[in-house]
Amino acid sequence: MTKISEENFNSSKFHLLIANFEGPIDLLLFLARNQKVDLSQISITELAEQYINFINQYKNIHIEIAADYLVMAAWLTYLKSRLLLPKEEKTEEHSAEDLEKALRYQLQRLEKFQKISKTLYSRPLINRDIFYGGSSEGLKVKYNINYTSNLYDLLKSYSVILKSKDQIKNLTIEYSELYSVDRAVKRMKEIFGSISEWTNLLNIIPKLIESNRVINKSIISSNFVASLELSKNGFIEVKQQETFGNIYIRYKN
Amino acid sequence: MVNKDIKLLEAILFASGEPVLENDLKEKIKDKKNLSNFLKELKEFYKDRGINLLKTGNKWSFRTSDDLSNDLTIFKVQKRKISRAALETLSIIAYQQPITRSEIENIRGVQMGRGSIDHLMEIGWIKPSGRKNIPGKPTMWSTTELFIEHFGLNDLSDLPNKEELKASGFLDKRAAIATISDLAKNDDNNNLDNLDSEDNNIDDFIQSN
Amino acid sequence: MVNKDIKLLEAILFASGEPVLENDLKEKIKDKKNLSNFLKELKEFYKDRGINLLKTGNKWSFRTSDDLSNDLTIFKVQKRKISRAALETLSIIAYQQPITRSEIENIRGVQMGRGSIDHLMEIGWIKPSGRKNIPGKPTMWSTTELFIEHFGLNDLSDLPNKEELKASGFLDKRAAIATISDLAKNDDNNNLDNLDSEDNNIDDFIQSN
Repeated sequence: MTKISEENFNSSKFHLLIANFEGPIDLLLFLARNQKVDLSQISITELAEQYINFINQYKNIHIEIAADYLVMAAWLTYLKSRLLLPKEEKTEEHSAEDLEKALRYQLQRLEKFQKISKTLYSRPLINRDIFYGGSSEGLKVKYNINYTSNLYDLLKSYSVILKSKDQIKNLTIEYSELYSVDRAVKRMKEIFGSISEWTNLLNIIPKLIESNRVINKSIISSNFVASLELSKNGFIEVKQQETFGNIYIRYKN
Repeated sequence: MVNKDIKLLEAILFASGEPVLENDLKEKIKDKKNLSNFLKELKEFYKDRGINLLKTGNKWSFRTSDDLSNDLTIFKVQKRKISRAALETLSIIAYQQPITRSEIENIRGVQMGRGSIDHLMEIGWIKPSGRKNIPGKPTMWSTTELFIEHFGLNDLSDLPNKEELKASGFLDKRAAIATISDLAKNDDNNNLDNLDSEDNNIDDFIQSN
Repeated sequence: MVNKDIKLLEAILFASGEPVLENDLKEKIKDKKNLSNFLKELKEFYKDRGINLLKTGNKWSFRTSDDLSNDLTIFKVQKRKISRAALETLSIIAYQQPITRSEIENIRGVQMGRGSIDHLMEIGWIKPSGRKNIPGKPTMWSTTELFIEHFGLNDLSDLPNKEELKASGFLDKRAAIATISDLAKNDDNNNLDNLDSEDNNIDDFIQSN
């Protein structure tokens, strides 16, 4: 997770990417910790408010936001309104207080496990903090072959088989948006007649697409290759006066 | 003079270079019924040394001492770092095993990122163990011997803060709302019928399916 | 309390598993001018133990004591993975048993030499189990108890099914080759967040709160 100190939380909150959170509960927990109150005392209405604000403002900056975060925002809005309304009569459903309790429990439980996972991982670990060693030099050693292929290998291997079967069933060849040399040659032949004067190659290639550099590169390079191809066949002439200078072509009579 | 069996144990444990089954040690020595005394003695002897004798699961091994870890980084095997998601998943499995995937999701409040389970299996820390007897018979996951060994635990009851966690009531695999309904039921013991209704209504929201 | 430098020397000599240059040892400790005293002390300490400290040339190492070498044969395991072909064959047998050789070939899409099946039988992971009632009466193959044991399963039904493999990340479609067309597609939004949450590493996480 990104390092965020308490002070710069406000200024930096929109630079936080949702991708840093492991789901809505994790984000809620982060916001809750920021309230610096014991989780068992935390105000769920206030927390809901914070979460909803966060999501709304984030939404304005990045339109793409995972559905679960939005669903949680909607649910919190609903919970907040139920908590604020006068106490309802007993219905079949869970009361707003139950839902509040459940959410609080969920937060506390996740927090426990996040702490535990840190404790666990900070234990001295083999090959990171502590090491096996020893040497059997000077002793008689008999080797037994032990096949170490494990369940992971087995499952991975079976998955590869399943996957390759799936792929054969749905083999689709994608249409490439890149500009091909063939296409450039064909197009250039069509406009031959109009290039009787020396003309900058860049002026006769198709219009570049503003946003896509990869496709643009393919347009330029394919047209360049096409011009070489056509000059080799004696249809056009190509010249360049200096290194990296403009490339000119004209129709050869 | 040091007892010959003790010397043998020392040599075997040293030369094996990895944990040795207690039973295999027993086979090598003469005074078999004293094995655990010998091991206890050895453990004590190496307690404050640069290498320590440790029991993990049913195996014994010499390993370098914890408090030297900063000075031994030369031996560190560079491994891919483990993600936060995988680590949370691991600790949930460790404390709540055996546990199904959707129970893990109950606790983490999010669908499992692809990669956690298979990554943990690849390291060799978890394994499938049995299926839960509910519709769909989902696989349950447990930790392995290798997990115990790598984390230097005697056994699973040796997990840090396990008792405390249990006492606090957070070792519960159900969706949060299900735990609340239980409390509510204890309060005013009505509708005893659907004690295990962990599905339906609010979970759909909380779990972000 | 044992001197920290002595502990460190002990751990390094142990973890290295082979003789270490005296100069390399010197580099690692604080109180460098006392190195030879420390080594002398260690040598004395281990004199009558199952492992002894030895100097050969200008290198130091722990070795198992000479007087044990006669009665001691250590069994070490040589770790080996089975071939990819054998593993594929095994996984098909595990999931689809009992199954004939030609059915396995159909699934794998290649003809098999005798090798894989023989090898798997030799290890003891598969066994013939009956014959299929079709012309030629081919042998059918199944997995053994030893297979279940080796792969840490309780039961064959522990093997995750296709859906579970998918959910656990095994069937992830990682593009084998990112094509130029893929690059072109991604180029449109190349400056948006390319943070992959699975890659967040835990060390950051540990520091973060």
